[in-house]
Amino acid sequence: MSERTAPAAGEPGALYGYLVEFDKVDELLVGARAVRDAGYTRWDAHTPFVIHGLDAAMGVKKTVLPYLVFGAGLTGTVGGIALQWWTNAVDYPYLISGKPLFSLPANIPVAFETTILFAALTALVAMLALNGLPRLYHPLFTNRAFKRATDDRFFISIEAADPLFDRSATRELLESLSGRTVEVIEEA
Amino acid sequence: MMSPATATELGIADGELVELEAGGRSVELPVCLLPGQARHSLAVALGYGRTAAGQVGNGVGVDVYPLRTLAAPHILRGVSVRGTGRSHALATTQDHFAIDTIGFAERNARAGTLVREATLDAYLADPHVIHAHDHHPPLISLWKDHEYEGEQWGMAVDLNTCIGCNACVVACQAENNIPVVGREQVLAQREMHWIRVDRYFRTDPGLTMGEVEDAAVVFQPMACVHCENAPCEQVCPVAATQHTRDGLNAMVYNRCVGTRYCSNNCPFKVRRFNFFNYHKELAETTMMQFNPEVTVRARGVMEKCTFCVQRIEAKRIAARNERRPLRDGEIVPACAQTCPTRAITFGDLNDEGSAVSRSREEPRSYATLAELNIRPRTHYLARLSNPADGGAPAHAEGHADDGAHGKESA
Amino acid sequence: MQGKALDITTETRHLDGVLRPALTICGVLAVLGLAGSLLLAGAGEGGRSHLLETYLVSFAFFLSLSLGALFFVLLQHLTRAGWSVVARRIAEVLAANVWLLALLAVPVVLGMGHLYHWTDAAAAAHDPLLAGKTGFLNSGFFLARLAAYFAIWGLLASFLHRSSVAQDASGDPALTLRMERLSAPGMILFALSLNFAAFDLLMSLDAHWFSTIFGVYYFAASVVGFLAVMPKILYVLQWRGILRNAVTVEHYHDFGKLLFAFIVFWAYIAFSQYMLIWYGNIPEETQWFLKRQTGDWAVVSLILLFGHFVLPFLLLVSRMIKRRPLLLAATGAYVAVMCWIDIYWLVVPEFSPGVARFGLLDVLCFLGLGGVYSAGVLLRLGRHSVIAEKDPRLDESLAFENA
Amino acid sequence: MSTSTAADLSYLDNTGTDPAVRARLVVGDNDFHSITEKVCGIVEQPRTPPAWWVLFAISSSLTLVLFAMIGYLVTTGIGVWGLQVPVSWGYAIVNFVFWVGIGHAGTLISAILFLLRQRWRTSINRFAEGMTIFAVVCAGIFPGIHIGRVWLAYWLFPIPNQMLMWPNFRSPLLWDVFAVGTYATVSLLFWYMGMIPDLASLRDRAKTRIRYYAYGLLSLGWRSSNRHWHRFEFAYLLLASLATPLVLSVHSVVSFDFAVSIMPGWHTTIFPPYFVAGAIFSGFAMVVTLIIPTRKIFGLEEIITARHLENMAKIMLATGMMVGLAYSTEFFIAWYSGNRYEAFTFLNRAFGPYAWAYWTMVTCNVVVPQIFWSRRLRNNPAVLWVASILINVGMWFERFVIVVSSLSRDYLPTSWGYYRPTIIDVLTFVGSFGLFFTLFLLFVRFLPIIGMAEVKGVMPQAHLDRPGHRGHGDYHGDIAASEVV
Repeated sequence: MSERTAPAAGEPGALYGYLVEFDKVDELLVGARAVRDAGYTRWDAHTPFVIHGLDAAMGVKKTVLPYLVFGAGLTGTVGGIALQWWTNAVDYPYLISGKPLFSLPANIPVAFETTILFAALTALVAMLALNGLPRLYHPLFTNRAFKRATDDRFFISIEAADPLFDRSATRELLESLSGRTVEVIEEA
Repeated sequence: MMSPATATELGIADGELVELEAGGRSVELPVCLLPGQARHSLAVALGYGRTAAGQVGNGVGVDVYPLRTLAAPHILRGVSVRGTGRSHALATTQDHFAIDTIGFAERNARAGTLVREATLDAYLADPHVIHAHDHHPPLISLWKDHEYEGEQWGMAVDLNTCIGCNACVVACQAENNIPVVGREQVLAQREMHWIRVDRYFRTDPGLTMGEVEDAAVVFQPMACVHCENAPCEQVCPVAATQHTRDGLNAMVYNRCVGTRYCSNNCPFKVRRFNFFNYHKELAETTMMQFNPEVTVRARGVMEKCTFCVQRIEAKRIAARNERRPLRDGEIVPACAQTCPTRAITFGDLNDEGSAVSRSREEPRSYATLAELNIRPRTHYLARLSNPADGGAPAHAEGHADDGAHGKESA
Repeated sequence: MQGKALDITTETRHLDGVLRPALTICGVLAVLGLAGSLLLAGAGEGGRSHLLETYLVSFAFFLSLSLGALFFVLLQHLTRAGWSVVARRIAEVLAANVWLLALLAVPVVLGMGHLYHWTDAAAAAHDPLLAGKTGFLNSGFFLARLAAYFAIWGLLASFLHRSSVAQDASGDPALTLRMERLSAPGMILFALSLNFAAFDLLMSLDAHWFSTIFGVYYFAASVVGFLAVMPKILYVLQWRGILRNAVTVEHYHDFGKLLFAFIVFWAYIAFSQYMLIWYGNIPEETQWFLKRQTGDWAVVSLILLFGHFVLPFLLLVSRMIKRRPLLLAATGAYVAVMCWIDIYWLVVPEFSPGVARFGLLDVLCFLGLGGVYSAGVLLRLGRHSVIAEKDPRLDESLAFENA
Repeated sequence: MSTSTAADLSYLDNTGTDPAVRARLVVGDNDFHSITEKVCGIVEQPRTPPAWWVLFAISSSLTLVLFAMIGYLVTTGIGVWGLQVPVSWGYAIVNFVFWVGIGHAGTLISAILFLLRQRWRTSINRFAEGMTIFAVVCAGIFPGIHIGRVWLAYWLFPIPNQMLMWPNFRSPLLWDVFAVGTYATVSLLFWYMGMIPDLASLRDRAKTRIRYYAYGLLSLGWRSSNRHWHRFEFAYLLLASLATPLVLSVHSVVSFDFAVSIMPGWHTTIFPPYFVAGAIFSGFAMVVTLIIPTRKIFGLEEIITARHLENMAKIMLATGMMVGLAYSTEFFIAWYSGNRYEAFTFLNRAFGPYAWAYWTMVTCNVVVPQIFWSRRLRNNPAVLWVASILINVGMWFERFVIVVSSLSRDYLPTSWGYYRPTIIDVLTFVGSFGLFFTLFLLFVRFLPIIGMAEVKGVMPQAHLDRPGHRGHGDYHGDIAASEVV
């Protein structure tokens, strides 16, 4: 692939980035630290399961998810109480068993459930949204070896879009790690 | 009908088919154990087992005329009884299940607080004697109670005058288009009466069922008591039963989805459920007999006493048209109207002068299960008796007992 | 084999130098508190009754700490927990301090006549409800039960404490197995005894009232109480240089999480009890809450709702607080005060309807009892290492990290 | 930890008690790849085993029975059941509570055990979560069909309608709608979310286009990115923290159905925690009932190990004791309360016409679990399996006792009755098992029944980098001996 015919970024055939495969967790962690220390930002590790310590090794920032979920939960509580107050005490009040129109103790269970419902839905939806999922196609899927990322292999990928990305320097960095051959991933 | 003691002697069980033989003729009848029936005597009902009584009457029960002779038209002597070992299910609206020992004892123990009685002497000595056994904390809710304004309907049932004739039951049935469900449904305990006459027997304490020789009967007409804090209302998810402004515990049939939760939470079990479409197979002419003022209930909805709300509204409209307030005693529910002894009083509880309000003032007035803080709008006036020997009914621990007060007596 | 694990022998593991000044403080508190409250009680009108009532409150509070600790120790053994080993000895000591509480129960027993109205046989005979309960609620049986409870708790706690101490010397893993094995039936005995102790000590203050969940409520209060004081104890120890490296922020974090969970559990139980009774609206049950929402007690109820649930919930939901030992210890101390108010709310409305006459007497009595209790804990803690030195899972606990 | 010869099966036994050694959660010579092979292999078998077809035929026929019964019920009326006036809730509600109870184990194992760092959960959580969903499906049917006018069930939702009416939020049945609805939703989310990485594994191994696209679609393009894992883990943690109180709340709300009433035997403040304990109890019993044959058939003994079964037996013992404590507390307080109605209800339970149900319940729920005190018995899968079935029976009877015996004799003796189920009741109940097993069989055939990604995460190989980290969870042990990558 020569420079002259290289398609613009994002188009088919353009360089997406490099991918390197590791056999073991500790190799991956060492590699991740190296890439992190080199200052890359648009890169990722791919592992078949959660590896504790990898977040630190990669320097992944804490997600905002908990705040979103907390906010959604609060909305659920307020919404749940408001719904019950408005329907039973304002919009259509009726006398029930001599109880007050707005019977707060009896409204707690529903308010609790709406809290959980809102928060849980937000947890999943926000997680997917922040992750940019669903995204059924991705350049990495074109690589055969990458299929084992969901089985027993560990990968590091660096995107060409990274400001520090340099075809040779990045390749050298990756080759210095104890992984296998560095593979070139193209957009398709 | 046979007393339990006699049955024990003869080794006969409740509902067992027995062969009665007198003068060489015999009939086969199911036994219904009834405390209070004199020992070694039996009672059988005439008029059943007809063959030309039409759809309703044919083949119901057993014809006992073969036993009857000119010589002994009413009382037969020397009848022999032989158990057959087979049994027949007697459909009754109470005692759907043979009572075991603990249930029997418990019923006896409860009757005294549910249906209150006192002797005249005791009452004169202390008019509050019928409240002597109320032990409950003040009836205060954890929230601020509603103020009830305007007419507030209530009822009083005088147990002193009630003779337990069941006329109210029939009147209610006719007035409110209550379906007749038939033997099978009654056997399945699905009778539809909105008002019923609860019957307890008073026996000597400590007896088991088989030892009961003699028993007196106490009874209490029971319909929806329209509790102020009705336990049924709060549990309905669709608000199909709620309180009206004039204090009725109203049942909104077309809102009801039939969870039956209200019935479960009703301590009086006065709510009735349409398990099937009971009006499905009625003849056109039968349908025309329905009271047009009252909804015919669909399958799958709950129904119960409304205090004859159609009558209340009719009188209210009439009064409004005549631009006058409602008069006390003007509104008469079907049960009250029919009661031959005028045991039922209906009226406005917010009107201090109304008959029903005045009856509340009586020391005899009490509400069944008042200790649950449900505030029933139907109160009862305790029964006073004046036995010749001055002894008899102790109001205290009521003694009741089992038997059958059947709709169908074979 | 644990490369990064701490060598426990490099830690300060004994109270030694700290013990004497700490004991002095406790002693001063105890003397001042108890003498002061006796003095106050003698002076004021109805003071003696008030003292008895507030004594019962503080007694039940400190008892709840020991019971919570006992539960914690039993649970750690049952689940073969690893993370908590560094802190288990302290819990063992708190639990074993239940012996001291057995002694402290004497005033409650002496004051029975005032505290438990069913002890008045004549009145009970007059009251059909109480008459029906005399088979259970009578002084003799009550005392026998009380003795049984303390025997169960004390023996369980002593066994666990002593076995653990024995392991310090021998390092025998079989001791761990023995403790695990005993913890299963121990937990059952504990559950039964706590359940009935709650009925006896607190629920029978109003012998007309009953609630099947009451035992669970006191259980929840106990565990919250214990978890609330635990970070504070750890913090103070570390502040005095003890277990400086053994106990890490990870352990605080876990105690924080547990405290959070049990505060929610407490709220769940409290809500269930209240809501069901509110909803059923049967006077024989509502009367109890009615007392607690009349007059001053309505305010105390609200304080509990917000102070014992809403505020701690909001504080502890944050990871930040759970991972700052000082903040967590402060939050715990605050929650412990709320726990005391909770028990105050259980006891005192029975004697003082409508008026929450909280005053110096309550404070002094609490401090006095607290001094005695803490001295008991210190003495026991000072006798051995403050950490289960040779527990087979100690390394695991030292290296523990919240995932 | 022994990794002995193949002929010797003792290596499967990881139930040792040495306190210094954590039991391995996966035994045998397994590495990451072999886990993938084993779990995906179940789904990837080219030919469906005949046994599966036989079971499927039976369970789907029973499902048809269920639908037929529902059809008959809807066209004819609630009267086809044995209900009557004092007992106007019967089998349907008993079944509802029974299934909801079973539906608690999944989320419990997943969420609570996750929060408690009980790493052994990873082998069974997917399975249990699946079971939860199916049980909740079965449970959801009953409140729907038990109402008198089934076609109006939507009135229980707060939907603006032409009657300008709103539902009554004071009713526990409405709480049920929200609680069970939320629970079903959250359980489904939890189950599905946990499955995404495993579905991606299936996608990456797919041999046919259909499988590739089907699993590809379901796995949402998961590419194992650690930045994704980070949020995924956090979302999982949050969901677990939300699901934990949710589990408690759902069965508490179910218990409120009874406890808010004023019926003796129903109105009891201990119901919420007691129901929750019972739900966990029955849920674990059902997991054990299903998992023992499943692990045998698919040869999963190395992943769902003896230790897992033992742990579940212990939890059943513990929750069984809790339930027993609640029974006795209720009994005691019934007497202590001095309330005549309350006291009689309990006397009646134990010695009245439904005594047979009561003693069945006590035997199965309190007596049977006592055998788990014996290490030998609880480690015998056959014994455990039989016991778990008995516990299921007992828990069904517990609900029966609560619902039916309390209602059959309440305040006014004149309204007492005796409830008998009809054949329709029984067939509906049996049919619900058909539905449950149908769904379960489909799950086993098409989805990964073990959370591979999570199991891999607790294998010793996953933590080589961090010796200190071995501390938590129920694994660790001597890494050196188990280093088999």
